Amino acid sequence: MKIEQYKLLEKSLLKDFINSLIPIANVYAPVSKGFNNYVFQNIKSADEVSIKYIPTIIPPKKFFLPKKENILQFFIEDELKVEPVTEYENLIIFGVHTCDIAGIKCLNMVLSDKPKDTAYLIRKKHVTIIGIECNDYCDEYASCSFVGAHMPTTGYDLMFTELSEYFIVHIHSSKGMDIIEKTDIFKDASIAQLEELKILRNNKMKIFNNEIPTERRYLPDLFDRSFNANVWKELEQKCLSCGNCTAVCPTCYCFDIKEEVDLTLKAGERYRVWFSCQLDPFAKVAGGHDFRKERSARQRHRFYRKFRYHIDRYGMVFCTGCGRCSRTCMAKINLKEVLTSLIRESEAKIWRKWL
Amino acid sequence: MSKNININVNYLTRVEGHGNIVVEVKDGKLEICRLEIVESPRFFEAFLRGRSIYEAPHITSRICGICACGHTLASIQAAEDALGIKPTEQTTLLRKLLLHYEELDSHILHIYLLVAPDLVGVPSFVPLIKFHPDVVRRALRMKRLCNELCDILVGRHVHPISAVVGGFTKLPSEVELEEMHKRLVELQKDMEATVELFNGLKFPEFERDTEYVALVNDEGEYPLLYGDIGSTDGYRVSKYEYKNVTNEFIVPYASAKRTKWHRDSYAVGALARFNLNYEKLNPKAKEAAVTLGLKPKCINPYLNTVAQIVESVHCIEDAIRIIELLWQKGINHDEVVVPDINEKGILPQRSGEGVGAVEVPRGLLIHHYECDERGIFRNANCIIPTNQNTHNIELDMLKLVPEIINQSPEEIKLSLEMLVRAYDPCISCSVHMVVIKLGNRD
Amino acid sequence: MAKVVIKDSPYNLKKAKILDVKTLTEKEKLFKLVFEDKTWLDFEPGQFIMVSLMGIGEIPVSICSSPLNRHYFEICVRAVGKVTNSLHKLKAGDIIGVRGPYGNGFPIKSLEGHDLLIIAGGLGIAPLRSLILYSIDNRRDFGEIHILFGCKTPGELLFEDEIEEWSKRLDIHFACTVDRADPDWKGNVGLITSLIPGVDIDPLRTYAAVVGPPVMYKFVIKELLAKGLPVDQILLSFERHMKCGMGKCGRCQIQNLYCCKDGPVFTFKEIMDMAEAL
Amino acid sequence: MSKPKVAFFDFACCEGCQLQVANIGEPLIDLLDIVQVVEFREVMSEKWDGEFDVSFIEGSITDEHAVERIKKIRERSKILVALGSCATIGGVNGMKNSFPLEEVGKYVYGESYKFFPTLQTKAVHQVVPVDYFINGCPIYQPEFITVLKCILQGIPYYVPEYPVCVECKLNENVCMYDRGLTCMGPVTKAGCNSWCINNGNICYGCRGLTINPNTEGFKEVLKKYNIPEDFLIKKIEMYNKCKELD
Ligand SMILES: Cc1cc2nc3c(=O)[nH]c(=O)nc-3n(C[C@H](O)[C@H](O)[C@H](O)COP(=O)(O)OP(=O)(O)OC[C@H]3O[C@@H](n4cnc5c(N)ncnc54)[C@H](O)[C@@H]3O)c2cc1C
Ligand code: SF4
Ligand code: SF4
Ligand code: SF4
Repeated sequence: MKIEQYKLLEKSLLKDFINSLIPIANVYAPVSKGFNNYVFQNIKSADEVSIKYIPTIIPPKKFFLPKKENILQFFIEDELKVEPVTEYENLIIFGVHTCDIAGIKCLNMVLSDKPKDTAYLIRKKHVTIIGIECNDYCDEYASCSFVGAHMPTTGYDLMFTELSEYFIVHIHSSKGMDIIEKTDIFKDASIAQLEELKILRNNKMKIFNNEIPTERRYLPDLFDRSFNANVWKELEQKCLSCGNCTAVCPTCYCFDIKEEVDLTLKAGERYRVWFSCQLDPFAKVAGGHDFRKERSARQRHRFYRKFRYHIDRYGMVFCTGCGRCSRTCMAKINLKEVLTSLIRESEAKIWRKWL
Repeated sequence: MSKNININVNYLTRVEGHGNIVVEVKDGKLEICRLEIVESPRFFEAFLRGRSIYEAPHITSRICGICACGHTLASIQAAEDALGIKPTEQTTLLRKLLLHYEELDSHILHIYLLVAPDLVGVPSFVPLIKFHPDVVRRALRMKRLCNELCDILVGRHVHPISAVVGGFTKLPSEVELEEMHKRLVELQKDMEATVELFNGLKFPEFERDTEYVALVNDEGEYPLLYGDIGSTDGYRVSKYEYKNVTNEFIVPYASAKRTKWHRDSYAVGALARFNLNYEKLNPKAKEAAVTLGLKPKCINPYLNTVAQIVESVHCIEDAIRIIELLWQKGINHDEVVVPDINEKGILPQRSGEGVGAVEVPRGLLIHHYECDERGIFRNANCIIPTNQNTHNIELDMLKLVPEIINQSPEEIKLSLEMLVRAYDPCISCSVHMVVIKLGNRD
Repeated sequence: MAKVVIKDSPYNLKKAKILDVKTLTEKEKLFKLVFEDKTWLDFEPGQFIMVSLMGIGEIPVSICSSPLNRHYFEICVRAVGKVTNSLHKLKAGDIIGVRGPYGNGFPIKSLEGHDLLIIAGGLGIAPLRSLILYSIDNRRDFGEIHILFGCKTPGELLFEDEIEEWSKRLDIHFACTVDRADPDWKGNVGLITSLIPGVDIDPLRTYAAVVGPPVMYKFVIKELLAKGLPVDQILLSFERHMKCGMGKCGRCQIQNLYCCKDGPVFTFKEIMDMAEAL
Repeated sequence: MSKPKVAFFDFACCEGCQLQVANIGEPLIDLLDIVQVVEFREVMSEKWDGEFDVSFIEGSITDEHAVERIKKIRERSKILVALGSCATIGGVNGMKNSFPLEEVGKYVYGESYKFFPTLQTKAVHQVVPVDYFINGCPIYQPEFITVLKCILQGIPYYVPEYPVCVECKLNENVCMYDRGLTCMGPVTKAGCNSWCINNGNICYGCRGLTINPNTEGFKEVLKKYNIPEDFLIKKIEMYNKCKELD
C-alpha cells in the first residue's frame, strides 16, 4: 500500500464527486428500478444513483460487449462494399462492485485472445471504471469469496471504500488520477486511514466466508468426476430454458450473428447479439440435429463453462460469485445449492471429502 | 320513369369489417335497401364465461383493433364499477388523455384514409401519393404522431398495454410528458392544415332528421369518459338504464341487433356528440366548426366527418391542457398498479355488477358486466356504436335512394357507400359482440 | 456514439468472385471461386471458410479443392436453408464475401508416409475431396489409399466424374455404397459401415479420415477400432453450429473444445472421452 | 422487375394487425415504393383478380365459408403469410374451442344459433399451407417489416424459438416473478421485444408457446409461487387453445 496512491473523500461529498463526472463523459451508475432491482443507467444527476445496491439486472458487460452491436456495414449497389465498424463512447461507470470487475477481467481474457476482438478492445479503451467496495454481502445469493472476487485487486481505475469517516479512494491508473485531479474535493490519505482500511479488509475475511463447502482448487477434480452426476438430471425437470441465467451472467459472452437490410434491400448491417446455450437453436445444425438437446445437458454446459472448461483454456474460474443467475431464476435453480449437491453427490460416491 | 337498379356492394371497402349494401329498384320502385353485416361471429360473450373480470379489458380490447382503447376504457369502467374500485384523480386524467388519443387516431384515419379519397374521386389514398404527396405525408405523419402518443402513454395504440383495471401499470415520466406535449404541438399545426383542406372540399347534400344520442353531463367538460345518456329529443337517463335507450330488435337479414329509442332509429357518433354538446367544445374547436360551416343541430349524416374534424381540434387542445395539468401536479408514481388477475388475492374481489358507458370515436359504447365473488364472469353485455347506427343508416338510405334515383347506378352506389362510410362503421366489432343478454347460468 | 471503421476487424471480408457454378445433384452445387484482389487462399485440406451473402447471412463451408490448385478454390454447397439456398441462386460473375481459412485441417505432415483410409458419408466428401486431391497430387508421399464413399441414394452421389476417375485408378482402392438403390444402380447397397470389414489395411500404418452426418461416426469408429486402428490415427471432422469461426461465439463448443478453433478435425483420441462429441 | 403484388385479407379477427400495418406511418410510402398493394379492404377500394405474389392473412378460420375463401386465396397466392395471433395460432378466438360448439352458438344467439354455423376455431396453417408467420396480438411492426424484407429477398424468416424472457432481460425489466406475478414470458416465443413487460404488464402469451416449452417445470414454478394450476391452464388457453388442433 503506497500512501500516495490513496485519497480521501468526505462522505457528504460523494454526490459532488459524482456530479463532477457528468461533464467529463457519459456516466452510468446503479439506479433503482424498484422491487430491489437495479440497472446501470445513464445518469444526469447524482441524486439518481443508488450507492447501496445489489448486483444490477444486467452486469456492466453490456458496455464492453453491447447487447446488439454492428460489426459490418455493407452496400450492394453496383459493387459490393463492406466495412467492418464499431461504435464506442467515452464513458465512466460509477459504482462497480468487485464481482463485476472480475467479470470484466474474464471478458478481457477471452476477447483479447487471438484473433483479437478489435471492436471490444477499442470500446474497452474508452471506459473508465470506478469501483465501490462491498464491506458486507449484498444478499444470500452471493458466492464471491469462493471465487475470490470479494476483494479489490485490479481491473479498475478508482476504487472507493467506505471507512468510518471517509471514503478512501485507491487510484489505480492514470485515467483514475486524471479524474481525481479534476476536482479539489479530495484530501490526502494518512497512515491512520490506511490502517483503518487494513483492519476493514481483515474484518471482511471474517464476514465473507467461503460459501461453497469446498475450495476453488478442487474444482477441476470435482467437475471431472461429475459429468454424469444426478444433479444435472434433476435440473432437466426444473429449468425452463428461459436463458435468464446466462443473459445476466457477467462472464457469459456467447453471441449470434445476424443481419438486417434496409428497405432498398441494397444496404444493411451485420450485427452480433447476445445468445445463450440454454436456448433452443443454440447448438442445432442444419438438418435439425441438436447437439445439446436436453435441458440437463445445457445446464451442465453452463456450469462447466463457469467452473471447468475455462480453467484449462484461460486458467480462470469464469464465475464471479455475483449471484445473479440464482437471483433471476424463476425455477429457483441456485448456483450455491447446485454446487453443494454436486459435492455431496461426489462425496457419497467416492468417499472423499472435498474440504 | 321505369328503372331497374341492382346494387350489390359485396364487402364494403374502407370500413372496418365486412358489410354489404343491397339495393334493388324495380320499375322505379325501391324494393330492397339494406346494410348487411356478414362478419363471422367470434362468440366473445360465450368464452368470457369463467374468466376473471380483471382480464376483461385485455380480452374485450380484441373485439376490435380499431377502437381497442375505447373498448379497454369501457371495459375497465364496467369492471371497476362491478368491483367497487374508484379510480384516482390522476388515473382519471390519464384515461381522459388516452380517450383523446383514441378519438384523434381513429378520426384521422377515417378523415384522411377512408373518406378523403371519395371526396377527390379516387379509390384509395395510394393514388393520392402521386398527386398530393404532401397531403398523404401529412395524413401518415398525423397518424404516426397519434400512434406515438399512445405508445408513450399505454405502450401501443392497438390493444393498449398499460391501461388496466385499477389504473396504469406504467406511468409516464417527466420526460415522457414532455415528449407527448411536443408531439401534440406538432399535431396542432397539421390539424390547422387539415381544417383548411376540408374547408375546400364539398360534401354531398342530404338531410334527414333523426334522434342523436350521446353522453351528457353537468360538468363544463365535453363529455367523453363519463356521463348520462342524452338525446337531441330532450331525454336523459343514467347509464344504468341503457337498455331503455337501446331497445334492441332484430331484422331478419342481418346478424347484428339494432336499436331505437323514441323514433324508428337513432344515431351516435361525432355528429351526435357535436349536436348535443356543442357548447362545451373548446374555443379553438368552435372556431374550426365555424370555419367549416358546421352548426348544431346538423342533420346531414355525411357531415359526421366534419364533426370528427372539429372533435379532433378539441381533443388536441384538451390533451395539451391535461398534460400541462399533470405537469403542474407532478405524476405520483406510487399509483402504478399490479397488472392482471392474481390468484393470490392481492386485488379486490367481490361479486357485483357494473356498467361502463364511454364515448368512443364511433359513438356510445356500453359494457355491462356481472361477476361472482371470485371476480369470475357471470354475464357480459356490450353495445357497440355501429349496432346503434345500422338502422339509422338504413333509414338514411331509404330516404336517399329515391332522391338520387335518376343518377347512374355507379353514382348511386358511390353515394351509398359514402353514406355508410360517413358513419365510420366498425363492423368487425358490431358483430363480434352482438348479443346482449347472456342469461344467468351456473 | 462515435463510429469507426476498423480494417483489422476479424470479421472483415474479402470479396471472392464466382468463376463457375456446377450442378452436382438436386441439392448440391460446386462453386469455383477466386479472390477479387488476386490474392491466394492458403489452406490445408479439411479447413473451412466463412462464406457471406450480404444481407442474408454467413455460414461455414469446407474448402473442397486441392490446396495445390493455384487457379481457384472450390466449395460444394448443399441447399438446406437461408444462405445455402440463396447461394444456389448465384451464377458465374457474382461476388460473395469470404473470410478464413479457419480451423485445423487434416495433419498432412503426420499423414505423409502412411496409408490412408478415407471414409465419406454424403456431403462429408466435400472436405475429404480436398485431402483426396492433395494425396493424388502428391501420390508418392502416401502409401495405400482407400476411399469409401456412401450416400443415401445414387441420385445423391457427388463428384460422379471424379469418382469414376478415382475408381479407375490402379493406385487407389475405391468403393462406394448407397443406402437405397435404384434400378440402374450396379454397385454396393448398404450402410457405409458394411464396407469397412472388407477393406484390406494394415491398421498400424493407416490413418483413417472420417467425415459424414452426425449419426455416422459412432458406427464407423466401432468398425475401425475393430480393425485395430489406434485411437490417434482415426481423424474425424465435425460439423457444429458456427457463427464466428474463431472460438468466441460459443456455438460450436464440444465440452471444452471449440470445433472451429481446435477442430473441425480431431483425432478420436482427443474426443473419445467426450460425451458431447459423438 | 415489376413490384410484387401484395394483398391483405381478413377473417375472424379484430383487424388490429392490418391497422398496425396502416399505422406504420410515413415509412409506408417507402414500402409502397417496393411493393404494389393490390387489395387492402380496410383502407383501399381497389380490387385485383389476378395472382398475388404475397397475401397477408389476418384472422382465424371459423366457418365453412372462410375455409372455402382461404383455399381460393391460397390457390391465387405465391406466398401466403399468416398475420397476427388469430391467423398464426388461433388467438383469442380459440377460447371458443373450450366449449361445445352448439352450446356456444345457443349461448350467444339463442335458438337462432343455426343461422350462424360455426366451426372449431383454426389457425390458418391448420387449413392451408403457410409460408411465413408473423406472430403477435397485435403484430409488432418492426417484425412485420423484417418479414416483408425476407419475403422480398426470397429467404425464410425464422420466428425466434426462444422465450420472451430473453428480450425482457436485455431490456432490463424487473422480472414479474420478482414482483410475485405470473408471466407467460418463459413459455412464449420471443420476437416482440417484450413489449408488454416493457410497459409494466405481464406477458399473456400472444405469440404462441415456444417449440419446446417445459410445461411441467412451469407448473412447478407456479406451485412455488402458490399459483393454482388451472389458473395457468386458463392463461395458456387465452391465446394457445388452438394448438391442440396442430
Ligand atoms: C466446419 C463446417 C464445414 C461445413 N462444410 C460444408 C460444406 O462444405 N458444404 C455444405 O453444404 N455445408 C457445409 N457445412 C454446413 C453448413 O454450414 C450449413 O449447412 C449452413 O450453415 C446452413 O446455413 P443456411 O443459412 O443455408 O441454413 P439455415 O437457414 O440457417 O438453416 C438450415 C435448416 O435449419 C433450420 N433452422 C436453422 N435455423 C433455424 C431457426 N433459428 N429456427 C428454425 N429453424 C432453423 C431450417 O429450417 C433449415 O432447414 C459445414 C459446416 C461446418 C460447421
Ligand atoms: S434462469 Fe433458471 S430457468 Fe432460466 S434457463 Fe437459467 S436455470 Fe433455466
Ligand atoms: S454463474 Fe451466476 S454467480 Fe457466477 S458470475 Fe455468472 S451470474 Fe454470477
Ligand atoms: S418478466 Fe416475464 S418475460 Fe420478463 S424475464 Fe420475467 S418471466 Fe421472463
